[in-house]
Amino acid sequence: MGSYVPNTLDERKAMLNEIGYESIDDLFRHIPEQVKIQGGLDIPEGMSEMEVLKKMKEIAKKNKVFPTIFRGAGAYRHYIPAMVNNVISKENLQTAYTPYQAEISQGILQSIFEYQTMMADLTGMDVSNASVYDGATAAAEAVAMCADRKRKKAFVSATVMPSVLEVIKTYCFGNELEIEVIPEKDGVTDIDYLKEHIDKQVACVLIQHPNYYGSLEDAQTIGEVAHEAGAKYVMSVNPISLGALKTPREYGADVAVGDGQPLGLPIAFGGPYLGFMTCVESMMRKLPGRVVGETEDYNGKKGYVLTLQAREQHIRREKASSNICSNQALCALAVGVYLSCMGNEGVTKAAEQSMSKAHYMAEKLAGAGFKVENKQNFFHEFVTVSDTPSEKVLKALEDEDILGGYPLDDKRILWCCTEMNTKEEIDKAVSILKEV
Amino acid sequence: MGSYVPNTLDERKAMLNEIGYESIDDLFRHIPEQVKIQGGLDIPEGMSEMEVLKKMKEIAKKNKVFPTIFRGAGAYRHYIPAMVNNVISKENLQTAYTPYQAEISQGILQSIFEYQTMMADLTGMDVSNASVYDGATAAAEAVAMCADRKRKKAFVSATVMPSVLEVIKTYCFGNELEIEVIPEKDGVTDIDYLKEHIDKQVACVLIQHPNYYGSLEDAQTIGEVAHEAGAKYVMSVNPISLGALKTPREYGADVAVGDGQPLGLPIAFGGPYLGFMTCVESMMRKLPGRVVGETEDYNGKKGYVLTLQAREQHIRREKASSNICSNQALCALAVGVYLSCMGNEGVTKAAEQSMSKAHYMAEKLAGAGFKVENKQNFFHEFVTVSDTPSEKVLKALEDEDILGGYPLDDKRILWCCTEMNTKEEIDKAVSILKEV
Amino acid sequence: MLIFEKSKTGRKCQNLPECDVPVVTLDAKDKREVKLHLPELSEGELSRHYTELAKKSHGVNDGFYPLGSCTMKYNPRVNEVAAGLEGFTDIHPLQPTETVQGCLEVLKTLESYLCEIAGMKRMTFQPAAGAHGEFTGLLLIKAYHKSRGDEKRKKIIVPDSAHGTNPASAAMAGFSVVSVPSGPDGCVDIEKLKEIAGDDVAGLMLTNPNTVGLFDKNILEITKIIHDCGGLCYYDGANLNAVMGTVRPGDMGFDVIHLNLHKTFSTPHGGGGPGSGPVGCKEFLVPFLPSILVEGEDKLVAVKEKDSIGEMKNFYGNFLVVVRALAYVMTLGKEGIPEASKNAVLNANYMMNKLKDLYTMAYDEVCMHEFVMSLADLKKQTGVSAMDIAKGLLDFEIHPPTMYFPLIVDEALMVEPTETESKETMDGAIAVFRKLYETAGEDAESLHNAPMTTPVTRMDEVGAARHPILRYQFED
Amino acid sequence: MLIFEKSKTGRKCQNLPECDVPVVTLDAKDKREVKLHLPELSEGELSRHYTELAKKSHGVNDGFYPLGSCTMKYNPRVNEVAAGLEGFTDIHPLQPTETVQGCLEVLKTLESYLCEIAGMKRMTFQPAAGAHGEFTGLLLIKAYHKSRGDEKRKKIIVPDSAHGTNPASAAMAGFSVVSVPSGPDGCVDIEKLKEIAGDDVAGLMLTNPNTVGLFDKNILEITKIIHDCGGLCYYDGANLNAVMGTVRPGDMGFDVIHLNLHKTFSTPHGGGGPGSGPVGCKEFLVPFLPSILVEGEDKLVAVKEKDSIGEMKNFYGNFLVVVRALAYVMTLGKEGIPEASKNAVLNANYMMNKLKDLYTMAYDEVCMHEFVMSLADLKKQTGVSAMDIAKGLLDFEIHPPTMYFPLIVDEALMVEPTETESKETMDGAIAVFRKLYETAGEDAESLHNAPMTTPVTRMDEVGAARHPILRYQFED
Repeated sequence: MGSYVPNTLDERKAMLNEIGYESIDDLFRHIPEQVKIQGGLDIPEGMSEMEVLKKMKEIAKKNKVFPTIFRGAGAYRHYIPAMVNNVISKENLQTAYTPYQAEISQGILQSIFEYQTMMADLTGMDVSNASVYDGATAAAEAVAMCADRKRKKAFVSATVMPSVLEVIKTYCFGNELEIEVIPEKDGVTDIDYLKEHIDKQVACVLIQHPNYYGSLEDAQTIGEVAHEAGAKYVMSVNPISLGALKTPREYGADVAVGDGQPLGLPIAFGGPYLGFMTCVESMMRKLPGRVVGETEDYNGKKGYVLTLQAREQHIRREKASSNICSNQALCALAVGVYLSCMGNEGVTKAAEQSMSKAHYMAEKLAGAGFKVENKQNFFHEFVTVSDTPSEKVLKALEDEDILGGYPLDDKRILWCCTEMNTKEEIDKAVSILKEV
Repeated sequence: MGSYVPNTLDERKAMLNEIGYESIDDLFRHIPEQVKIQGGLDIPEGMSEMEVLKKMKEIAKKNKVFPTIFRGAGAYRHYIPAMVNNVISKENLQTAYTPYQAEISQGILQSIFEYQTMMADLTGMDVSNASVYDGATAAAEAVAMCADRKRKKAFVSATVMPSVLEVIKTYCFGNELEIEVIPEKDGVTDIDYLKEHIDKQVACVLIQHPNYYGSLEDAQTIGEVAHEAGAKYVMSVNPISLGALKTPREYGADVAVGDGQPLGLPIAFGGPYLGFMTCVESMMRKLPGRVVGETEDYNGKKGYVLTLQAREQHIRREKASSNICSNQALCALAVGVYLSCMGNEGVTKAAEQSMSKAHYMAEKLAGAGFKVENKQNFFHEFVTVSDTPSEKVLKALEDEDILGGYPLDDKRILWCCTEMNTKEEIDKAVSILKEV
Repeated sequence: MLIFEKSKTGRKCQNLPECDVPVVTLDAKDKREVKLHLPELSEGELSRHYTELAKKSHGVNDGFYPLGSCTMKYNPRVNEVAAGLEGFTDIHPLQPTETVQGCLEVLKTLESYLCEIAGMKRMTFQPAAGAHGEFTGLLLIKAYHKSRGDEKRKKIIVPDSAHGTNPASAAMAGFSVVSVPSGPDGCVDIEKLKEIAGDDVAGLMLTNPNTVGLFDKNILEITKIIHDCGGLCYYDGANLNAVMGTVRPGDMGFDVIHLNLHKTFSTPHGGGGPGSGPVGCKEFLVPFLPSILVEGEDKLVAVKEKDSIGEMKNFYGNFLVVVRALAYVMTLGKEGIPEASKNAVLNANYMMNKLKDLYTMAYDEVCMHEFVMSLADLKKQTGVSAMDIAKGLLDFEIHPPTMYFPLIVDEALMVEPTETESKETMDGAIAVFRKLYETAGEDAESLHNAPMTTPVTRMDEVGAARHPILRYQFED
Repeated sequence: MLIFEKSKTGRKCQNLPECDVPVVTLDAKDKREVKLHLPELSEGELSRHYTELAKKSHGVNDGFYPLGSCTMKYNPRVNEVAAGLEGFTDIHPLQPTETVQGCLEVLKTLESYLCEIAGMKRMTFQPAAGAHGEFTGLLLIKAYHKSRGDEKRKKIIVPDSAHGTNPASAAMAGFSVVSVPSGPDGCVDIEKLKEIAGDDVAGLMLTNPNTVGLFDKNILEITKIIHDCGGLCYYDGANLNAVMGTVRPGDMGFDVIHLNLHKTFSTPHGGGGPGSGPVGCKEFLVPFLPSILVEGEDKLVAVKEKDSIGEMKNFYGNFLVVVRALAYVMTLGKEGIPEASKNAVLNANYMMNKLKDLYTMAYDEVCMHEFVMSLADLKKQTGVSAMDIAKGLLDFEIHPPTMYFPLIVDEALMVEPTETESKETMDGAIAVFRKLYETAGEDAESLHNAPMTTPVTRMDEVGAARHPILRYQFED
C-alpha cells in the first residue's frame, strides 16, 4: 500500500496524546454510526509506485498511438515545442492554487496577464479572461453574457461543431435562454434564413469560423445582420487560423471564443483543453471567469492581481455573472509559452502550412476520386464525398497506422491537415486510398 | 536551420559598430587564411525543432525496448522512483557548473555532501568522493591511489567484470603500475595462488564481490591475505547488494568502489553511470576526485564547499592525485534521491528481492535442464550451462520480447534478476526455455 | 518585466520546418490585416523568463499551504509520469473505440472506485471543475423533476455557510436560491429548514463536513426533510477529504454529488486549474447523465443515455487529470483512502488544539479536516485583522489560510493542513501563528505592513478594479 | 538542514511491492550487520527537500553565467526530450546488435559530424569528460610511439597557460611534463619551444584559441616544430566554441583531440557532470582507439581495433549526453555551427571593448570567445581583488567569471559570455562590472564583504581543508 502520510503511528499517537484523544477514531465519534461504512471500502488494496506505474503503462499500451493523423473535428495535433512541457512541469507553477495571495503569486498572475494580452491580440479584441473550461463552454458562456432582460434568444449556426451546439443547448436548459439554430445551406450558414428570422429579442448570433466543415463563412455579412438587429455578434474561431485569417474583430465580432487546444496542448483523449473568451471593451464587465489586472503595490511597484471580482461567485453568489471558479490556468500558461515560442512568424507559419497542406491533400484526394464538398474556400479541414464506404476507407488507412479523417456519415469524411503532416505522409495516404 | 543566438543581424551590426568593426569576419582576420575551412562544413543543413525531434524518435524506434530483462553483467535494470527524474530535471541543478562559487551553490554542494554520507554509510567506510566516471574507472583510480614508490604492483582477481579488468590495465599502461591477474578457480578467486604470489611489492589486492558470475567470494580471507603482506584491500561491489550483504568495511577492505548505476540510473546503452569510491579515513587525502566538506561562512553559518583541493589538478597540476575534473555530479544527485526515496527498508527490499528472485529463477532453470554453475552462494546473478546453444536459447526468449541472460560462450549464460522481474515473468521465461 | 517588453523584432525560436507543399494564400476578404504582437525571443531568453515567473510563485513544494477548503495536499510524482505517457497524451478523442480501450479502462476503473467511495451508482467525468460539477448536478435535478412533470420546483436551498459556487450554480441552472441559516453550532438550523421545505423545492445543496469544518450530525434528518418534501439532495464534494473511506455521501442520503479530483484526489491545482469535477448519482438519475458512460468487460464501449441533459463540454472531461487521480487511488487503495482522511482530521485537530488558547475558534469542538478561527476579538483589541495575520504568514513562507470565509464567521481564517503535512511542519506553523499573535499585541503596525519579504507588497486591488488594465498596450 | 536531520524512523515512500517468490536469506558470514542510516522521509517531505536545494543553486536559467573556459551556453530543451526517449534510456548496453541499431546510428552520425568539424578521421565517445579525453589521447600518443619502438619519448610539452588537467593527464599517462612559457603576446614562445623540441618529446598539448582567449597565429609553425622532432600534437578542445566551423584542429596540424560536448555542444553541466569528452584522431592513430567503432551502412555493427590501447571505461561512454549533442548539431547544421562560434566571438569582443577603459585587459587585442582581465592594478590601488569583484557580482545575480586562471595573468578574471546571451544581458552585466569598479574606489570594504544577498556569505575554505568534515556523523 502506498501512502503519502508522513507521520508514523508513534507520532500520530503522540499527537493524539497531546490533544487528549486516545485514537483517531475518537475524532469521528460524533458522526452517527448508521452513516459510517461497515467493513471497509470495496476497492483493491493499494499498490507500490512500481506496480502502479507498470499497470498504468499497460493500460496506456491498450490505446493506439497513430504516428500520422488526418483527423481534427475539434481536436488538433499541432507541433508542441519542448519548452511548453518544460514550463508547465515547474512545480511552483503546477502545484499552486488560484493566485489569491498576490504577493507570492506574481509569477502566475503575470503569466495570465501575458496570456490575456496574447489572446486579445490574436483575436483583435480589447480584453480576454483567464480561460474557461473549453471551446464549447466558452461559446455557451458567450451566449449567456450577451443576454439581458429584453434579449433572451440566441441564433446559433448549424455549422458550428455539433458538440458545441449541444453544450450551448445544455447551458440554455439551465439558464432558460432560447436557442434557434440557423440552418446550413451549401455547407455554410444560411444568411437568408437569419435575415428573415432575426428580431429585437435576439441577444446574439453565434457562428463558427472556419466552420465545422472547414469552410470560411461570410463572416462579415453575418455580423452586419446581427448588428442591424441590435444583437451581439459572437464568433467561435480556431486560434491557429488567426495566424492567417482575419480576426473576429475585423469581421465585426463583439465576442470571440474558441478552444485553445491547438496552441500547445496535446489531444489527450479530449482534455484538459481550455476555452478562450475575448471581447470588446464595452462588454468587459460582462465577461465571466477570472481576470488579471495590472496595479501597484503599496510601494508603487507594478504588479498583478485578480480583479473585477465583483462579478464573481465568491462575492456575488447567486448574482454572479457565472459560477466559474477553477478554470484551466495551467493550460493558459501552456498557451502563453506556445505563443511565445512560436512568435509572430511561427503562428503565421503554422496557419499557412496547415491550410496549404489541407489544400494539397484535398487536391490529391480529388484526384483519387474523393470529391471535395466544400463550396467555399476552406482553412485546414474539408469534407470529401465518395462511394466507397467511409468505414472501409478509414480501415485501409488504420491498417497502415494512419488515422484518417472523421466519418460524418457513410460517404462523407471530414479531413484535417496541420503543419505536422508532411507531403510524404499525404502522398502515402492518398496512394493507399487509390487502392481501396 | 535552428539557432540559439538571440541577437538579430541588426543587433550584431550595431554591436560591431560600437566596437569599431565592420563584420564579424574582421574578428577572425588575424587567423591565418591557410588554416581556415574553405567552402563550409560538409554536414547537413540545420533543422527545426519539430524535424529534429521527429528524427530522434525515428532513430530511437530502431532500438528494441525489452519489457522483460534478465541481463545484468554490469548494467542493472532496477526500479527508478518517479522522484529521481523529477529532481534531476530541475534546471538550477541540471544546468549548473561545478560548484566553485559556494555562495550560490549550497544546494548542489549539500546534495553532494549528502551523497558522500550515504555512500560512506552504505559501504561502511569513513569517507566518499563526489563520484568518478563509472565503476571501472573507480577501480582503476583505486589501484593508483594504493600505489606508492615502493609498491607498484596490483593483484586483480580474474573474477572481476572483464571490462573493469581491461580499464585497470589501460590505466596502468599509463601510470606504469604492474597488474597481475589472480586466476579463477571454481568460479571464484584462487586464494591459494594469491597467498603464494603476494609480496612486499604489492600495493593492493582488488576483487569484485559478488563477482562477475554473481558468486560470493571468500572476501574476509582475501582481505586478511592482502593485509598480511602489507597491501591495501580494494573491493568492487554492487551497491544494491549492500542492502543485504556485509559491507566492504566488515570484510576488511580499505577502499570500496563500484558502479552506482543500480541506484536510480537507467541502463541507457551504458551511460551516463557513475563510479563511487569510499575509503577508510587514513587514506582520505589519497582519494582522487572532488570532495565536499562542511564549514562555516564568515557569519558562522553552516555551509558546504569543495575541499581538499590541494590534491587536485587545477592547483597541483602534474602532481595531482588524478586528473579528474568533470565528474558525474548529476548522477550522484540521482543516487542521493534514489537512496532517500528507498530508505533503509527500500534498499534492503531491493537487495533481498533481487537475490530471492535470482535464486527462484536458478532453481526453475535447473528444473528445465539448465545446470547452475555457481559453486558458492550467489547474489542476483548466476551462470547456467546447457547443451542447447546459448544463441538458440536467447533467440527463443527474444522472440517473446524477453532479453535473456548474457551469453558467456556457446553453452554458458550469465543471468540476472532484480525486483523488477515478477514471478510471472520468470515462470514465463522458464516455460519458453522448456520448449527450446 | 513582461515578456512583451523583452521582445525584440526578429528574434525567434525555430520550431517549424519550411513548407513542403505549394503555399496557399487567402483572398483579401479573409486575410488578416491587423498586425500580430506576439513576443519574439530566443529560446534561451524565453526559458529564463519562465524560470523567473516560476520563482515568483508559491507551490505546494515551497512550504506549508493550509488553504482551507482547497485541500492542498502533496501532488505525487508518479501521477505526473502516468499522465505524461504517450499512450494517453497522443490519443485523439474521436479515434475508433477499439483503439482507445486504455482510455475507456481509465474512465471505467476510476468510476467504479469513486462510486464505491461516494456511494453512488454511476459517475460522469465530463465536468471540468467543482463548479461545473455543481451546475451539472443541478441540471440532473432539474431534468429529473421535469421528467416527472413536476415543474413548479424552482427553489434550491443553500446554507448561509455554503461555498459561493453553490448559489451561483443554482442561479445558472435557472433556480432561485433560498438560504437556510446555520444554527449557533455552525450546522443547518433544522427548524428553519423544515419551514422552507415544500413542494416548490427542487433540492438542497450541502457539503458535509460543512465549511466551518464540522460534520452535521443531523445529516440523515436533513436529507429526509428534503426527500419528504419531494426534493433531491446534492452533495458538494469539496470537503470529502475529511471522510472518504469513513462515510459515504450516498449513505447520508445524497442523490447526486460532485468530487474535486484536484483537491481530494491529489491532482495539482495548476495555479487555478485544470481541475476535474466528476458527478456521481444514484440509479434513478443515471438516465439524465451527460457524456459517455463506459460499458462492457473485455471490449469496452462508450454509450450515451438517451434522456441525457446533453453535453456539458466537448469530449469526456479533463482526461489527463482523471489519469492522475486513478494513479492516486490505485496507490492508496482500500486502506490508504481512509488513512488519508483520518490523518487529515488528526492534523486539523492537532493544530486547532495547539492554537485555541490564543486564537478564538469559531466552534470549539472536534473539527474534521479543517477549522475556522475568528479574529474578531483580536481585531477589536489590537486592530490586527485576519488579513494582517494572513499577510504576516507570507514572511515566514507559509501560505495563508482561506480568509474571510465562511461568511458566517467574522474575521475568519480557515485552516486545512491536509494529511500530507508532518508534525514538524505543523509545529513550525503553530509557532509562527503564536508569534504573530504576540506581534499583534506588541507591534500591530508591522503586521499592517506585512509582507515585507515578498517580490511585491500588498497590492492596490481597489485601483485595479476601478481602472482595469487587463492587457499590455502595444505602441503600434 | 541536511536530509538526515529531517529523517524520522519509520517514515517512507513506498516504491517496491512485496516479494512474490520465497525469500532467500544470507548466512551470517555474509550478512550485513552494521546498521544502515539512509534517510527516512515521506515523499512530500523529500520533494520539498530537493526543491529547497534547487532554490539554493544557480543554473544557466538563473542569470548570466560568463564562466571562462566553461562555455555555459543555453541548454536546449529539445535535447532533453530526445535524451529522455524510452528507446534510448531503456536499452541495455549488451543487447544484441540488431536490437540497438538506433544507438549505433546515434554514435555513427555524431561521429561523422564531429570528425568533419574537427578535421579528424575517427572518433571514440568512450571518454566521459574532457580530462578523460586528454588521458585517452595521451595514451594514443604513447601507444603510437611504442608501436614504432620509439620508447625514449617521455616528455609532453605543455604551455604555462594550459588548463591544469593537461599536465595532470600527462602525468597519469606516465609522461614527464615540460612547461613552455608564453611570450608577452600570450602565445607560445616559439624560440623556447624550439629549444625544448627533441627526440625525447612524445608530444605537445595545446588549446587554440588559448586560455587567454587568443588565437595563436603561429599555430602551423608550432605543430610543425613538434612533428619535425617526431612528436605528436594534441588539441585540447575546451575552447573549440570560438572556432568551430571556421578552423579545424586537424587543419592546424593536430593529430589527436578531445571535444567537450558539455561545453561546445550545449549539453548541461549537471553541477559538475556528466560530461562527454570524445577523442578524435587522424588516420594513423585510429588503430589505437579504445571502445567500439561503428561500421556499416544499412546494418550497423560495432567493431574494435585490435591494437587498441584498451577500454577507458565500461561500455561506450556517456551515451545520453551524446544523444543530446547529436540533437544540437542536427539543429544547428552547417550554417548554425559557424554562426554559433562567430557570435560567441562577437559577444566576447563586445564585452571586452565596453569594459577595457576601466578594467585592464591582460592582452588588449581582438579576442576570441573569451577574454582575460587583470585586476592587479585595481588591487594595488584599492585593495579590491579579483575575488572581491567576483563575489560582488553574486549580489547582482551574475555568476562570476573564472577567477585566478590562467596562472600567467595576475589577479585574472576570465570572461566567456557565449553566443546564447543577448546584447541586453551583456549590457546589464557591463553596467554591473562598471558599477563594481566604481564601488572599489569608493567603498572597498563593501566588496570585501560581498556577497550579502546569497544564502551564505563567503565560506571558511581553509578551515574546511584543515579539519575536513566530509560526511554527516550519525549518533548511533
